[in-house]
This record gives sequence, C-alpha cells and structure tokens, in this order.
Amino acid sequence: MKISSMKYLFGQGIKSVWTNRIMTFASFCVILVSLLLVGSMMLFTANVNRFISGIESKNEIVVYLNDNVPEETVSQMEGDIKKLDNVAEVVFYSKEQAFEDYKKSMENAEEIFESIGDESPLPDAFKVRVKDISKMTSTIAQINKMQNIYKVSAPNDFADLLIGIKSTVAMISTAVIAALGIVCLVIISNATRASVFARRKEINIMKYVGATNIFIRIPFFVEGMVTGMLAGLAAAGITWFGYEKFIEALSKQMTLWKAFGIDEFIPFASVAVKVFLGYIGAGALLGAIGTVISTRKHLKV
Amino acid sequence: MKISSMKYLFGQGIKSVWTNRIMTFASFCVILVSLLLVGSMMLFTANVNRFISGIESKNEIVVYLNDNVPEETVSQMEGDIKKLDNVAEVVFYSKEQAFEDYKKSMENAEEIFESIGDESPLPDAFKVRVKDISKMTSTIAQINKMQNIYKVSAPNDFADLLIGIKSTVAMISTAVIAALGIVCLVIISNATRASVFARRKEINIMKYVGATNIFIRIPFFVEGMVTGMLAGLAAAGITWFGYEKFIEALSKQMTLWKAFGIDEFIPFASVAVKVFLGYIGAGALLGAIGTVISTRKHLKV
Amino acid sequence: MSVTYSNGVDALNNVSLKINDGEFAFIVGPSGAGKSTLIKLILKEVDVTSGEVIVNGFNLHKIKRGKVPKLRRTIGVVFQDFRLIPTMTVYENVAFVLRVIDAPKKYIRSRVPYVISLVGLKDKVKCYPSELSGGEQQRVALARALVNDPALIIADEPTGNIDPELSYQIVQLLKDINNCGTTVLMVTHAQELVEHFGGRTIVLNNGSIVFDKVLGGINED
Amino acid sequence: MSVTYSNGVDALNNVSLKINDGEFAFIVGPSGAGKSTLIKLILKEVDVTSGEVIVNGFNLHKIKRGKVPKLRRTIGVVFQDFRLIPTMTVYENVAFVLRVIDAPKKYIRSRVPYVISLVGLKDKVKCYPSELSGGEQQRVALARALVNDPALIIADEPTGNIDPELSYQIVQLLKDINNCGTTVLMVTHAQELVEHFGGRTIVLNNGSIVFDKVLGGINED
Ligand SMILES: Nc1ncnc2c1ncn2[C@@H]1O[C@H](COP(=O)(O)OP(=O)(O)OP(=O)(O)O)[C@@H](O)[C@H]1O
Ligand SMILES: Nc1ncnc2c1ncn2[C@@H]1O[C@H](COP(=O)(O)OP(=O)(O)OP(=O)(O)O)[C@@H](O)[C@H]1O
Ligand SMILES: [Mg+2]
Ligand SMILES: [Mg+2]
Repeated sequence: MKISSMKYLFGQGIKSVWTNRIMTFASFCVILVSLLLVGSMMLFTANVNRFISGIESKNEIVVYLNDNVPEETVSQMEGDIKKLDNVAEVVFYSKEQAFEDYKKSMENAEEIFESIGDESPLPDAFKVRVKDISKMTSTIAQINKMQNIYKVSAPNDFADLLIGIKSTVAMISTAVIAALGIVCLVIISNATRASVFARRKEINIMKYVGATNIFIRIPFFVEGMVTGMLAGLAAAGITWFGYEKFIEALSKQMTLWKAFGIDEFIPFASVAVKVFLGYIGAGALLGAIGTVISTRKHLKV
Repeated sequence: MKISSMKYLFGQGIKSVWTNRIMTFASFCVILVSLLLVGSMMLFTANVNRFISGIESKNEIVVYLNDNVPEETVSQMEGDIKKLDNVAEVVFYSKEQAFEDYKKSMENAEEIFESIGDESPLPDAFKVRVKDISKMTSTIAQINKMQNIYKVSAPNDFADLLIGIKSTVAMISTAVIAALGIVCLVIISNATRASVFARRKEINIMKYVGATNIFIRIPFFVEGMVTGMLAGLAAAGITWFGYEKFIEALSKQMTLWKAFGIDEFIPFASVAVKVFLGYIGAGALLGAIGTVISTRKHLKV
Repeated sequence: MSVTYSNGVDALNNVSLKINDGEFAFIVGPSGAGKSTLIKLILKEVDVTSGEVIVNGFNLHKIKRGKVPKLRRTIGVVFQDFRLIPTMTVYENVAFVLRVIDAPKKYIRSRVPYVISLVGLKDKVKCYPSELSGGEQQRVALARALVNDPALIIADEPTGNIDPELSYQIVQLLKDINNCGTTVLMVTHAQELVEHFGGRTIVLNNGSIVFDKVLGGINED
Repeated sequence: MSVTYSNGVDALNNVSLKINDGEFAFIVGPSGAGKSTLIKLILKEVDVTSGEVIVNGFNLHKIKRGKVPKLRRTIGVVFQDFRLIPTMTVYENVAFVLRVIDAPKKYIRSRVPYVISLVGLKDKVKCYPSELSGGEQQRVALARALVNDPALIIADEPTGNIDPELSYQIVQLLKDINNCGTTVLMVTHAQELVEHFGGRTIVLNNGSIVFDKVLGGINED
C-alpha cells in the first residue's frame, strides 16, 4: 500500500471519530468508565499496600535478657541476632528506658509506682525488626536457641493479623480488579460491536466495490485507537483531579489516618507518568482491538 | 388506543429486545455494570456503617468516684446519670473489679503487684455508654457538675476519631456513589442513544406512514424497560452470588475482622428483597427513560 | 410555493398547483426537476420556504406537530426509495399502517393478504424486505400505500423497477382505485404509460411547471 | 448453474450462459425472474448451489477469500439499490473505487470530476447521497461503476429513476464504452431502450433463460 493511501486511511479514521460521534462517544464513555474503575481500584490498592508495609516495618520482636548479662556479651548477642537471615534491625532497649516508658503509659495509677521506687523491675531487651513477617516464627525459634535469653515476646497475634490483612487485601483487590476488567472488556466489546454494527452496510458496500479487508479495517482501527486514546487521556485527567481532591479531603482527617498508621498517601506526582501512559495505552489498545474484532463479522461478504 | 393495539405494541417491544440483540445487549451490559457498581458500593457502605455503629455502641465514658461514697448515694448517682438525655446505659464498676482487670492486663510485671498487696488502690467508677457520640462533650460536662466525682475520663480522642471516621466514610461513599451514578447515567444514556440511533431510519419511516409519537415510543419504552429489568435481575443475581462468596471468603479471616471490631457482616438474606426490587426497579427506570429520551430527536420528522 | 434546501438548492420555484378531489394526475419531468420534493412537501417531510400548501383540508403551514400523523394517514405514499421497515416481514410492513389507525384485528387479518395479493406477492408474505427483488419491494410499498383506503395516493416512480407488462397492470389498479373516488398522483418517467393511459399530465422542469394539460390516452375502456 | 436461497426460493434454475469479452447484452424479464441474482452471482455476493461460474478468469467456486476483492475490482456495478456510502460525498463515493486500487493522487483528482461530469452531476460533487434525487443517486452509482475502467460493467436497472431522454444518453455512453472493448451487461425493464439499441438480448423468466438472441436495433450510428 502506498504512503498516500495510508495517509488517506488514517485521515478517514480520524475524521470518522467525529462523523460517527454518537457511536464513538458511546464507546468513549464506556472505555473511560472502564479505565477509571480499574485505575482507581489500582490506586486504592497501592495505597493500602503502602499502608500495610508501613505497619509491617513497625512490627517488632522483643527479646528479654536474663539479669546481669555482661555488656560485651550483650553486644555480641546483638551482632549474632543481626546476622540472622530475616532480621532487618536490632535495637537495644535498656531496663531503665523500659521502666520510664512503662510509667508514662499508665494513667491514673501514679500511686502504684510510688511504692516501688526508682529501681526498674523490668529486664533489658532487644527490639528486633524482621524483613518478612510471615517467616517470623522461625526467626523466633532461632533467637530462642541463644544463651542468656529470659524470654522472647513476639506479637504473634498481630503478625497473624497482618498476614491475614495482606492476603485478604491481595485477594479482594485481585478479585475486584479482575471482575472489573472482565466486565469492562465485555461492555467495551459490546460498545464497539454496536458502533460497527450501525455501519455494517457501509462496510458491505466497500467490500462490494473491491476494497480489501485491511483497507476497510485501517480507518476503523485508527478510529478505535483515537477514541480509546482520548478516553485514556480523559480518564487520566479525571483521575488526576479526582485523586488530588480526594487526598486533599482525606488529609483534613490526618490525625484519624495517623491512628491507623497511615502517615501519607501516595502523591499523584509519583505515579502520574504511569497513570497517563497506562491509561492512554490501555485505551488505545482496547479501542483498536475492540473495533477491529467487531468488523470481522461484517467483512465476510 | 385499543387494548389490542396496546398488546401489539407491548409484543413488538418485547420482540425487539431479541431482534435488536446486538444493540440491546450493549445497553443491557452497560446497565448491568452500572447497577453492580452502585449496588456493591452501597452494600460496602452499609457494612462499614454497621461496623462503625458497632464500635460506637462499645464506646464509654468512665466516671471515677471519690473514696468512700455511701452505697445509697452511689445508686442515686447512677439514677441521675441514667436520666441524662444522651445516656444509653450506666454500669457500676467496683474498685475490686477494676484492680483485678488491671492486674490481668499487665504482662511481665507480676513483681510490681506483689509489693502492693490485695487492697485496691483504684477508685470505684461508672461506665457510661452514650447514645450519640458527637454530643459526648456536653454529657461529660453535665456529669462533671455532680457531687462526689473524682474525675471523668472520656476517650475523647477515640470519640473524635470515630466522628472523623463516620464523616469520612459518609463523604467518601457519597462522593463515590454520586460519581458512579453520574458516570452510569452518562454511559447508559449513550448506550440507549446509540441503540436508537441505529434504528433512526425505522423510526422515520414509521412517522412517514402516519404513526403517532406515542405509537412509536411504546415499543421502545417496553424494550428499554425489559432490557433494564433483565439487567437488574442479572445484577441482583450476580450481587447475590458474589456477595455470598465474598463474605464466605472474608469470614475465613474472622479473627482478623474481630480485631477490627467486626463481629458479623450483613447477611445477604436480610437485604435480598431490597437488592432485587431496587435493582430491577432501577434497571427498568434507567432503560425505559434512556430509550424514550433517545427517541425524541428522531421523532421530529 | 418555493422550496430551497439548506445547501442552497432551489428545488421548487414559485410553483402553483391545484389537484382536485378524485383526479388522476401524472407528474413527469427530468431527473432532479423537483418531483420528489413536491411529494415531500405534501407529506410535510420538507417545509416550504415561501408559499402555502393545503392537503386534504390541512394547512401545512399552520398545522400543529401533533396533527401531522393525522394528515399522513389520509395519504398513501409509494416512496421512490421504498422505505420498507427492514425488521418487519412483508405482512407486518403492510399491516403496520392499519395498526397505526387502530383498525380491528379481524379487518387487518382479511385486508392485508387481500392487498398483498392485488400486487401479486401472495407467496412473499413472510419474507423480509432484504429477501425480495427490487420490483417486489416496490410492490410491497404500493400495497402499503393502498391498504388503508387513503383519500390521496401518491406514487413516486412506482414502476421504476417493474417490467412493462406488470407496470400496465399496476397503473390500471391505480386507475380503478381512482374510479372509486380516490385522488391519485403518480410520478413517472415511463412515457409509454402516460401516452397509454392519458389524463392530467404535469411536466416539471428545473423546479417550475412547464406543462399542465389533460391528455387523451389510448384508454382501453 | 442454480441458486437456491436459504428460505427455499429457487432464484435460478439450471441457467447456462456465456458472455463473450467485448459483448453488449441486455438482460430483461419480469420482476423476480432472477436477474439481480445473476449479477450477485457474478460478484460472488451469493454462491451457486450447483454449477460453476467463471468471471474474468476467476473460477468463483475455487477462488480464495482474499482474492475476492481482486475479482470485484475488475467489475464495475450499478446496483439496483445504488449502494452509495451515506457518509461520503459524491466525489468521495466515486473516488473510493480508485483509492482501493491505490491509484495515484493526481490521477484521482483528474479522473473523478471527469466521470462525474459524464453523468451530468458536476454541480452535485460535494453533496451527500441523502441530498440527491433518486435519478441523481443512480447516476452517481453509474459514475462509480465506470471510474476505474473495469473489464466488465454490470448495470442493474441503471435508468429506472431517470427520464427517457437522459436514459438514451446513458445507454449511449455505455455503448461507447463497449466500443472501446469493455464488456457491458445491462438489466432493464425499458423495452424501448432494447428496441432502440438492439444487440444481444437475454430474457429470463422464473429462473430460466427463455430467449437469447441478437436483435437488430434502430441504431443511430
Ligand atoms: N435533502 C436535500 N438537500 C439538498 N438538496 C436536495 C435534497 N433533496 C433533493 N435535493 C435537490 O433538489 C433537487 C430536486 O430533487 P427531487 O428529489 O425533487 O428531484 P426529482 O424530480 O424527484 O428527480 P428524480 O426523477 O431523479 O427522482 C435536486 O437537484 C436534488 O439534488
Ligand atoms: N436474499 C434473498 N433471500 C431469499 N430470496 C431472495 C433473496 N433475494 C432474492 N430472492 C428471491 O429470488 C427471486 C429472484 O430475485 P431477483 O432479485 O434476482 O429478481 P430480479 O429479476 O432482479 O427482479 P426485479 O426486476 O424485481 O429486480 C425473487 O423471487 C426473490 O424474492
Ligand atoms: Mg425523485
Ligand atoms: Mg433486481
């Protein structure tokens, strides 16, 4: 095919976005909505995951030491623990510090501590942060085998909880995104099918005067792609605006989110490029494929 | 119009759901998706609200009493507090009980309590549950005016937190449902417009042979309504199945949800009638209105 | 009256014409003369740019939107491009006109097959328009125009796709209907039909009437 | 060869026909005789139920799907229902056939207006089909059939909506093209055209050929 023909066909495709605006607008809306749904679900999931790994990183094992362990042994133990595979960080937590924190945490009970005096009844400890929360149990077992250890206290329930949240979030978001994806494919293919169906006679006529399938398809392909790209662009714009407004509104309740361990939402700027390219690319792909597949049936004359 | 004509027009409408299946299927899918989106968002919100009022009902003010208040005064005070507008429940919490609970809550600190003995150093108290968490501050002020009170401790931060969550959830869900609603209206009106557009010639011809607008519209109205009702039925079915599966999957992590204060999700059975009627009604309305509005333009010949 | 299309084409130029009740008139003229436009005018498919049209007692300039269907029911039209409803069978296409006027079911069931057989399509009753030959489609359009006994029948080139022999029969059919009091207006390019049947003949050219006389035909009766 | 439509209508019954290169043939016959079906067969719009069709060297029974466009490009057709693309102007409709064969831009720009002027539609170049009269649409279809100098021109009732005078001119045009070596096949109901021009005349009736002879016309030249 010659360049001038290609130019003509591309031009026809772009023109027909406007000529068939009622139909292309229907496809446009459907693609737009699909992208928005899947996209906002993905942004939501990304925020949740960030929040979870935030909590995860704060999760720690407390290793209480026996009384009166010599200082050099303590620092050697610290080194030993640090060498373990799954350990991310080890911090020494002295008994004096522990007692201070303990006192502070007790409201309305000042009288109790008055009778104890200043000597800390609590043991020295290490606070250990693990890399992978799901391997915590075996890490605890490894630490327990060491000498001079009074007790290892792990937030086991909390670990289970977190693992539970993680898998639940993964499950829900995968299910929802997959469901939305399928639903979107169905409605997009229907919208493009309807759009092409409304022009089946045109397609037939072109075939009858000797046009090849590819010749008829290119304008449809271009039309679908342009429609999809426009939808992608619009979706990206809406997401940008909507997400920023949303985060802004949520940030007014920052104390609330802090209580849940969320310090900051993912700023749009950090995902902007991904969102724009992803939307426009997905839109173009969906529009083009949808339209081209829909033409197939009518080309068989 | 005669009964037989009405019958004919209704029959035509129902028939054309099948005759124009490519177009009506596109509308069907679009309405289905719209209903599913709005509906599942509503179910989600309903669950969140239930969860919040669950927490709310557990939220309590602790009123500490002075030492050695006589028993009759205590019971009189209990009555007085109960009479306050916003108070839902008052429970007496003796100092012995308080000390027991306190001891239990302290892990790794048995040594401390040994030095204190069995006499409770804590005061007697009332636990007060309020009806409306947002009026808590004034309730506390009212209680503070009473005699024999050592201190009123209110989980003020927590109250603020809950109010925050409530308003945030209300805001998000309203915003999301409204946004989805608008988006759905746009795509439904486009889908029906496209469907009618594909048959504009038919409509024109009918006008040219003397059909009135109402005569042409009734079949479209019926077609739209039937398509919408089918979409509503399908949406209700999918919601039913999906919701039960979802709850089932989530319930495997019941300990996790308990940790968040969720004892039970709303069972589908309790909302089934609402969901089915709501979906079918909304579907019929959307389909019928969409189609009828879309015919208007083409009837002007 | 005059008609100017939105793209500036003057389809009709100060035409003045009166067709009497019960008349039979041929309208002839070269391609693009404005014959179909005249018919569209009568059906209120297009509106006059200037002038006035009165059809079967309706003044088309003043008629309300809601009354237009009433007007159209008094006219049976064979459109040049047939305008059959593609999703309906031959039977349904013809019956539609009767359903529109709330005709009794019984009447529809006897009248429609009768009219279809008049145009010789008894065995095509259940076909869809796309399954018919050009001439067959044209005859369905004719059947539709006749079925509700309208006061005025307008036929735009009703024999353009039909062989000469059948054409004579069809014009004869229209003549017979005319003899029962119905006004008939027929656009045609078939000179031999005009010559054969005669009657009032109006020649349009370039949007104006250039000839309007009653010709004597080689009438059979 | 025979053609039976899926609803059981036998449109063609054991027809055997050979049109020689460079011939000019009229096909006549009553409505529903199978004339359009014969043309659809040549274009591979319908397939034979039994028998074999060979057109311009393509055996339509064995031809691959991908080659069908090549076949169709060697044939110019005036369809009975015109089949103009409603979203394209007259110019674009005619030019489309040339674009399909990758014709040079320059050639398109000179050829298309020339052919459109041949059928007398110079001032309708920018109109859309819906803005044309019936006869004008038919002439656009004719222009489209001629524009790429096909080896075979098939015209199904190309003068059905056109006045007698112009009809003679159009058939004369086809005759002239035929004289340059193009095969022309023309379906018509206009007896006077057949009588006037003469040539090979094939009469179809009820799916069979009942007459196939060369008639002497009152040829002008
Ligand atoms: N919708 C339209 N918009 C613009 N111009 C139109 C429209 N319809 C018809 N015309 C033009 O008006 C003129 C008269 O058209 P009309 O259809 O009345 O002709 P006609 O006498 O019926 O011709 P034919 O015998 O070919 O059917 C033509 O030049 C045509 O191009
Ligand atoms: N798609 C189809 N399906 C079924 N039957 C058809 C189809 N197309 C045509 N026919 C039937 O086949 C027969 C021949 O049709 P064809 O169109 O070939 O007639 P024709 O000779 O062109 O007639 P005309 O002069 O009226 O155009 C007719 O009886 C017609 O009803
Ligand atoms: Mg006309
Ligand atoms: Mg034919």
